Amino acid sequence: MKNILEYVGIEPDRLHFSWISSAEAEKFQKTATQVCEAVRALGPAQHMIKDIRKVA
Amino acid sequence: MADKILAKDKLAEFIAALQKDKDVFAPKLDNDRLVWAPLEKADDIVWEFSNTEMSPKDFFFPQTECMMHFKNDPKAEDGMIMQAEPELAKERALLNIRPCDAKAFGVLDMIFCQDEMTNDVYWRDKREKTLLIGLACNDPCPTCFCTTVGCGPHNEAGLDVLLVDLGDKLLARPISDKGAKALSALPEAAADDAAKAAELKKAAEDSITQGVGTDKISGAEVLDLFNLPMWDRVHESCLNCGTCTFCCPTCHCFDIQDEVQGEAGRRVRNWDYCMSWLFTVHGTGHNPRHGKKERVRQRFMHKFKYIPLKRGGEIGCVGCGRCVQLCPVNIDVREVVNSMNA
Amino acid sequence: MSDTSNFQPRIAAFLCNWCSYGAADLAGVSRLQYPPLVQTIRIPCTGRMSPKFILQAFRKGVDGVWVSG
Amino acid sequence: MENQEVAQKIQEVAKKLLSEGKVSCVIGFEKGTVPMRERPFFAYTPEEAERLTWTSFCCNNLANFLVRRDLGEAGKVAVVAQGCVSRNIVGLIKENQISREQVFVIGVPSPGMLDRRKVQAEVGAEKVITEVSEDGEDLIVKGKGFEERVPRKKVMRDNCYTCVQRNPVIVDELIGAETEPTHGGNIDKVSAPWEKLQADDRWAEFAENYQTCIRCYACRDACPLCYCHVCFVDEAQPQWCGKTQDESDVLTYHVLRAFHCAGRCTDCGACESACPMGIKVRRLTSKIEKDIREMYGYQAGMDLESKPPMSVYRPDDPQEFIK
Repeated sequence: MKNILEYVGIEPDRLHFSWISSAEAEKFQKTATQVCEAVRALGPAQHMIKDIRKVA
Repeated sequence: MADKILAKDKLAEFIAALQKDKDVFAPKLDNDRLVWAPLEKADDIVWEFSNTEMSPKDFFFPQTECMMHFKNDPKAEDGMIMQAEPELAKERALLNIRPCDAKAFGVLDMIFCQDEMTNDVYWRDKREKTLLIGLACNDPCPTCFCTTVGCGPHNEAGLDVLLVDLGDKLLARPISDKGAKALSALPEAAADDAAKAAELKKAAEDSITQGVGTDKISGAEVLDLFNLPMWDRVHESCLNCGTCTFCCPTCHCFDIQDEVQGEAGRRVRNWDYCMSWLFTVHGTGHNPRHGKKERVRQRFMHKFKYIPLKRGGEIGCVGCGRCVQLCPVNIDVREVVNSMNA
Repeated sequence: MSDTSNFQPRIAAFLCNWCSYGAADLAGVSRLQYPPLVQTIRIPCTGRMSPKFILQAFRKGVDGVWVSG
Repeated sequence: MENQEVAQKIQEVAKKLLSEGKVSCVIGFEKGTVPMRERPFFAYTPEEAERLTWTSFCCNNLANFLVRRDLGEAGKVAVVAQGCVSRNIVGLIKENQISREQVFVIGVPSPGMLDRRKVQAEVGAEKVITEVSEDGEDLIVKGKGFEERVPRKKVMRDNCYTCVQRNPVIVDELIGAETEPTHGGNIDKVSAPWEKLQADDRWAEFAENYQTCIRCYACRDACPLCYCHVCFVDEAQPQWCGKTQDESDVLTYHVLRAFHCAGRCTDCGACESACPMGIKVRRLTSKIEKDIREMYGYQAGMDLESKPPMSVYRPDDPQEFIK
């Protein structure tokens, strides 16, 4: 899925996958921060959004 | 109303006059595909063409059309109240529309605007504000069969003006008052121009050799046609895609959807097609047209039996041949109708 | 892209009930701080995840999607 | 073997199968009513089998009709299959949609099917073609006031040019001799120009490619993989994909349909041939084919034994994308 979205022009850093066990609270905190930073760096999403206000 | 003459070197003036208060559209070649596009100047007009790939019905009945909008908030004072969409702001003219497509609008007028109760404001608004300037077909395609379904390459029904290409000039025949007004500045045609146009008409009509027979269909009982054994075979190769309905100038079914996003809400209608399983499925899960056979039968029965039955004999097909050309499995409407008529 | 310093992205996080959702819970109990931009959707198992969910999230206007098992 | 000879042989085999009662129906092609439009045909009797033909314009995937009809009632069915169609039959067997015993495969090495749009472009978009016949490596295209010879190579379908398996992979009766397996094209090159672009440009190209889509779903309905009883675009609760012509709705459909074909697509090109608007549908599916091949070393439908990568877990599956 990541490959195909990247192929059509959605930045790969918008989609993240991870494995975290229920005991790994710290890894969760770390990953959550990383994901947020990665998406923040990309700026707002532009594509694939259905905005009926714009087309209406 | 007398025929007029429009010399091709006077076209620029004619188009400019139209453009004063109208948006003008005409068929245009785009990457080997003939599509409808805004016309900027007379030199861009294509004169030699069979017909556009898709029918121009989306000028009046867009594939997706917003019908009304509302504020999606039941508590707000103006919430959940439908607000009308603005009407078409500027008049339009469709130049070089083929007679078959214009006739199709006439058929759809009968369906969209039947009486006070059945009066589609979206369709009517756009129809009233559009001038149809037709271009007669002098060289019909092998897939055309208009002459056998009550239409023809020089058919005038539905048009405001019919143009006939006479080489360096066009015979312009006013058909409606609106059309006469648009042609008022032009000189009258000589008798031999009209005679030449009549000759071209005869030649074009004669060149259509393949067609459909509908004489027996009109006399037959609905149920007898409905139960014909031929339906068991016709549908076999059908994919149940929407190609035939979407390219068809007279197919007019739609599906209404409400869409919301936060506070914004709108009601849209989209083209729908009777070939689809979803078209008839009920909320219970029951589907009265559950198989391919039922769906394929519906399309042909609708055009060639139900519409004529309800609309005074008018056939719901204009013989443009688009479905013959585009069907991915080449289900040929001419073959199907002829076996219905057998 | 425009000014990214003030940009607060919206992120849909699909978390497995038994793994990451538990981790998120534990992070909360342990008072570990993480950005408030992540909007958690609990799914019964990562096996419930479907590409439809990802596309739907993007269609509804999120800026990022995070799937965690 | 020339196509006319193949057609003759197909008729012979079909007649024999039908008259001996070995199959109830033979699915093949018959001549269409328009040039370059051979169409699927279902022969139930030896007489009907005489209508079967074989040309370079047999562009539908007949495996499609195996899964869309109730084979339980029909008994055994014979189907004319070149490389890609036989691979799709294998795929359907692997996905438990049909059983091997229900199908009699009349295998035909593919001559490489031709693209009617390319032929039209070759003689000129405005010209009306009334007759097309084949003469060895050339096509003879006739219309009002013109006759042209067009080399087959020039007008081959894109997917046939990049084909890697022209010979059928399962066969009950082979017609003609096996040919070279490939046509020399490289499928990886289809997606290559896009892969080089930046994200925004890719999106722009992607949106432009599907801009003319009218959502008739011919690509889905022509595809032997798309046999779901209810397609995700037809689901209403929740509605995954809106019904409008909005860019996001159209593209959601195409992305997700392509993704559903991951590891299953045999690049038969039926979607592209079916599309009434001539959209290059393979721009998405070929990329997925390439990714699956590179990540899992798998090509769909090549044999009955190997497991489809999207439905099994192996410890060595690529997982670099997971943190």
